[in-house]
Amino acid sequence: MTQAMADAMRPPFPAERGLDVYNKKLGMWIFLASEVMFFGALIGSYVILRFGAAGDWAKPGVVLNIKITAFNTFLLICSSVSMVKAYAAIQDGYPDKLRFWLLMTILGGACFVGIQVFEYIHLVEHGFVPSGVREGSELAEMVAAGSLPAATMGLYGSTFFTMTGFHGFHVTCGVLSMLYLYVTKALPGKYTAQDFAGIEVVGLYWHFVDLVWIILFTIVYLV
Amino acid sequence: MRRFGAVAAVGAGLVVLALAVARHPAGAASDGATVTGKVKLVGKAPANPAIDMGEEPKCKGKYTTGPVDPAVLAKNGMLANVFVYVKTGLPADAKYPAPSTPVEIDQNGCLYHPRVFGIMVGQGLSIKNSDGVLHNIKALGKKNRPFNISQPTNMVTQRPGFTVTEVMLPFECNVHGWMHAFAGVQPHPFFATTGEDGSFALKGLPPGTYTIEAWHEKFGVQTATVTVKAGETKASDFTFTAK
Amino acid sequence: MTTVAAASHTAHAHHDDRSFIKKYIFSTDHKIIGIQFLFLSLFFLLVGGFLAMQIRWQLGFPGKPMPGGSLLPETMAPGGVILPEYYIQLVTMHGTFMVFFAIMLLLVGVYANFLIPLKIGAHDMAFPRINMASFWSAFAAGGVMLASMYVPEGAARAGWTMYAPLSAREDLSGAALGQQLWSVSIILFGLSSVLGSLNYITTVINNRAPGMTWFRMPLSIWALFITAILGLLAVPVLAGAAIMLLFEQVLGTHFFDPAAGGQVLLWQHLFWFFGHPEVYILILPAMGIASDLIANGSRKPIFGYHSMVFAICGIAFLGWIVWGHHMFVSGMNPTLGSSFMVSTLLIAVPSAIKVFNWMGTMWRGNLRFHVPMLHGVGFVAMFTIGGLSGIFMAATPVDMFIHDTYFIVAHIHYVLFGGSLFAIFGAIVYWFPKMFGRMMNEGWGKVHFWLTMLFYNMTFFPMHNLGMAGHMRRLYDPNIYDFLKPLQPLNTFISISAFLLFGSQIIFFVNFWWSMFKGKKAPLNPWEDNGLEWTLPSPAPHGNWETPPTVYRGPYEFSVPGMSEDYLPQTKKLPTDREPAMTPAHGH
Amino acid sequence: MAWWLPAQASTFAGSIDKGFLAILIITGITFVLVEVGLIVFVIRYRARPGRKAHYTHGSTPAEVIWTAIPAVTMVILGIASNGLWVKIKGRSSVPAGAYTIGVHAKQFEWWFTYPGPDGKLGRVKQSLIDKTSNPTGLDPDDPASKDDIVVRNQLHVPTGHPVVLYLSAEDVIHSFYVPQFRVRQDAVPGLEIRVWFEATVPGNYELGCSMLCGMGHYKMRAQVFAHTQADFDTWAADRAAKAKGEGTS
Repeated sequence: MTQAMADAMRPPFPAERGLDVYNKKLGMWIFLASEVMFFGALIGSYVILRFGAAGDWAKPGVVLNIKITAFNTFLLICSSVSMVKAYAAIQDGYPDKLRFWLLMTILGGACFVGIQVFEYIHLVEHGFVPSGVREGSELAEMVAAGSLPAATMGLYGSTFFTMTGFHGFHVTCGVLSMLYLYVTKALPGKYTAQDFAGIEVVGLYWHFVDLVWIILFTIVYLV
Repeated sequence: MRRFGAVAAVGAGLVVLALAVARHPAGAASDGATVTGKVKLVGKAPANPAIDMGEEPKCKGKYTTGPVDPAVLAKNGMLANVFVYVKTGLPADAKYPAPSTPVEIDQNGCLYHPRVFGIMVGQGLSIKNSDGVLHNIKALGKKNRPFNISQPTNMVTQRPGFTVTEVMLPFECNVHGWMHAFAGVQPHPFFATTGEDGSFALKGLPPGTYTIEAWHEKFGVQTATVTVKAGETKASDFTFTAK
Repeated sequence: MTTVAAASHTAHAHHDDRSFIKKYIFSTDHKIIGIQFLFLSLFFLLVGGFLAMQIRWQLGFPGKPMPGGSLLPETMAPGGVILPEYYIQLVTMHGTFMVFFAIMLLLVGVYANFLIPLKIGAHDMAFPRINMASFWSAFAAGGVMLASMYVPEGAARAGWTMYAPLSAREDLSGAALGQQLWSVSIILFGLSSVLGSLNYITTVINNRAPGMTWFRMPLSIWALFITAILGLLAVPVLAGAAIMLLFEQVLGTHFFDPAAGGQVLLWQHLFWFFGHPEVYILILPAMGIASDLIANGSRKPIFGYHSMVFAICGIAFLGWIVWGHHMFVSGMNPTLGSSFMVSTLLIAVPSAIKVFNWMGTMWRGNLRFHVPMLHGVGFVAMFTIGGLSGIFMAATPVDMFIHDTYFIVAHIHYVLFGGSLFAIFGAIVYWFPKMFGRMMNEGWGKVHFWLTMLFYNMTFFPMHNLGMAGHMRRLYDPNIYDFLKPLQPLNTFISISAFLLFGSQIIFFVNFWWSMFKGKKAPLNPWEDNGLEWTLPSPAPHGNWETPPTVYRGPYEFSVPGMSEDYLPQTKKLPTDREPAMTPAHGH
Repeated sequence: MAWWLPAQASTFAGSIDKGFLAILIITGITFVLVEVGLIVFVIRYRARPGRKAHYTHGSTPAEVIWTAIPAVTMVILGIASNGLWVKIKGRSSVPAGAYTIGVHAKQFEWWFTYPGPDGKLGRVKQSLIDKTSNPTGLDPDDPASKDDIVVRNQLHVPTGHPVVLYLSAEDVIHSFYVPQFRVRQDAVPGLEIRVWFEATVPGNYELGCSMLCGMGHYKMRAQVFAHTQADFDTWAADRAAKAKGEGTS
């Protein structure tokens, strides 16, 4: 970020030199700090509950389908890459390339949410619910057979749905805001090489959401 | 707003009741059949646990001998506090209006009186505290919405009662952990609780074949099938076995 | 809607051509949003006070029918006698309303919004629309919280700290919907708070007027800035905890359910990890505001400006590592208790710096006792008591005895009422002219101050004695205990004082409303202060400055030798002042 | 002196009160210093015509002094308090040979389990709790539980002998509080927390719940009887005999 660009995206008002970051971007960084605390609370609780629990935790891959989620993770990482591409495109002044890559990002995010909804439906059908295991379901039989630990399934359900649910909510918000920018700004060609604040700011958010997912995928699905 | 709602509900209830009474003249009840019977207990009744009311002098003072938890009341082989009710057999479309007088339950000497009682769906419940010490009344409905209220002193609380059939709906007091009561919530008036002599009577039944169930808090349930004609009185006894 | 349309026509007549709705309802002007927050939080202050009066009635006259209590439904107070379940709702909602919706909104809702752009010379917040969203989500949160008192089983009833599992399980608390609405409201409140905080932080960092360097900012802005950082980082933790609690209540999750492996203390750790920074959110802005008021009233530069700034930062930093002092007897590892004790005791150091520096500011001053100054000095006097009583609870062995007694009730009220609320009253009077263009009545302001000071001490000081005698908190009727029976006269005395205290506040509210319409027209700079806001007309116009002000010095240059007046505005250019370096304006 | 600290009736009550008084003296001095200072300043430096305030931005030596004094005081206070804290609450603070009592808190009752003649508390399981027949969930399969005595809302302790309580909670958080013993400890569901004290003065005291536990919180009171060792032994033997009599009849 050059000085000239930072100035270009500042409010039209002379001011004491602050952080040389324009307001929207600074605001997004600050917002992300609060998001770190929010996810930190959820993830921290998960760690405390899981490692403080008396019994074993369900083995990875028994309840959750790792393959499909791994694909989903790949999809989200790809959408982060396409976001970078979109950002680079408008920085170099190619609005048509921006439109293409932004659309790719939106599609990637939307697919991620779709697959997650599909996953939830599938899990609930098998008896995995926020309160643990539904009575009389397929998973309840596995618990009875001893292939799943009865003592911690309640916590497993609680933490899994809370963390992934709120992540999914964040992805949905990201997709909707990108869609909004796509329709109102990118399509009419309002972004230029001098002014692309919206893309940069939403890109920051998108990379953050992606990063959170990589952490969640690791600690919830793989460990 | 809620007060208005309650008034409206009571008003509507009265109107429905008036209509119902008008449609079923008093004579109709005399055609009704009656099922009576006695509930016996075979075997040695378990001793009722003693209650240490030492910390509640106001309650303890009401007893001359050491208070006990009257879970099993059996005299001469007859079992009291058994809830007997028509489980099935009533016409599916029959509607029975709830009486306008509420069921009264009293907390006296840190015990519930009555301990086992029936209440109709929609019938009011009047809860009395005669002890002057704090009681809380926790109704642990599974099908009905549970409630948990308190009475810090001598007072009467009116509750709207229950909305669906439930046998049995337990009541408890958490301040005095020994206090228990059980309500049988029924959509019809054909239920009774056995008295000290173990007898019950279900009156005013329309002719038909009924499954009658008897419930006791310690000994579980017994069922019997009875067919009655109009105006007939039939006996159906139950026997519980103490293990 | 016709009135709105009519109003919008008249608005068109002025040069400010925003419609009535845009100007006063869905306004993006930080000053209007501040005023909206002011009305909202004063309303909740009244509600909270009203609930407190009912608590005091039950404690002062246990089991007696409350005057007017028969208006309450049977489920709360049959025949006007408060029921135990209603009593614990009162306790819970009094705390919730006062902490979240009265004091916190009054400080970070009203004064952060109103003062930050005015005092740093910005034309508005960095994100005016986000600012508006912050107000309306706080409004929704308050509405939900208020509504929760009118649902069938009544409001939440697990104390404002909402300890699980009592808060999580309806069969144990006796309330379902009320508890859930509490969680929903707090989540909305968290959203509002984060939106507000990110706005304040961005604005302070990037939108300061030319020459308004970091160390020329008034202490009120420093305090609000640090508070915003605390709020930004602490409130999301509360929101996360409230979400977990809501899921526990609605979806049957097991976070706090030991039977399924959950941990009861998890809630306390999350809550107090938020809760302790929250305590400083509630006091730091009051400290900042009091600094402004005292410097102005003393006609002297603030004593030790830099150490005041560092003390604010120090308190804020320490605030993150002391949350365990709420949990000394909770079953937490006692070794952790030792470390939390040390960090807690250390907070006394920056607090002492602040108190002594305020006294240093007054030393050899030329004290003008206008109403804001009275409240500023009252703040110092009362905050001192609150701060000192905190030391008792910081020392773990003593805390074991006085924890969860009326001693802590006395402590929190000395900090939040004696501290924060006194500063807030002062702030309301002080910036009233900039808000409404009129002055509040001086005489009645003084009457209000002295009556409040008297009845406030009569109400809360004896609570220390209650606590020392072992009077537990949140008891519906302490006379159950033989050792508390002799305290009944003291409880009755406290209750009567509390009623008088509440009555004295009516003076303030009447003065407030009366002055808004009938008060004396305010001049530009009624308090002869140096701040940038006093260069604007009263009330300050939309957009604040036509051309941005240039700042040449700090805000506390009072009684500068050689000057004819005893104040020197920040914008006044002396021949020796150099123009500041700045980021140039960018064309529209 | 109902408005002051309650009577001291445990070994560490005196030390805690000393800590309290020490803090009271420290804070009292500060309090007087600040409040008197404020009053003097308010009177002495009130605005008068023709006066002008002294122009100063502060004084580093003064600030160093009033930073250093509280810092040193607080550190000393912390060190002194911590010694007492470790003695009362530390992990290994429970004296050897302390008499064991189980405390089970539930909405809104206290249940006390005394070990009986064998001196051992039986195992308890939350799942075995039955409100009328087994309120604390004693496991009948554990031989140590056979002679245990379970009493509602009455805590009997010997004086002159340390007592260790095993606190458990059935439903919500409760808090064990006997003001005269200066002892308080939360009982938390899912945790078993030890707390000890040694009563010194025989007499009747009250135990209260000091953590909001629901609508009956205020009524969650139990009596505490501190007996001399001889009286306590008599009481325990008496209860044990009574329990045995009930068991065989």
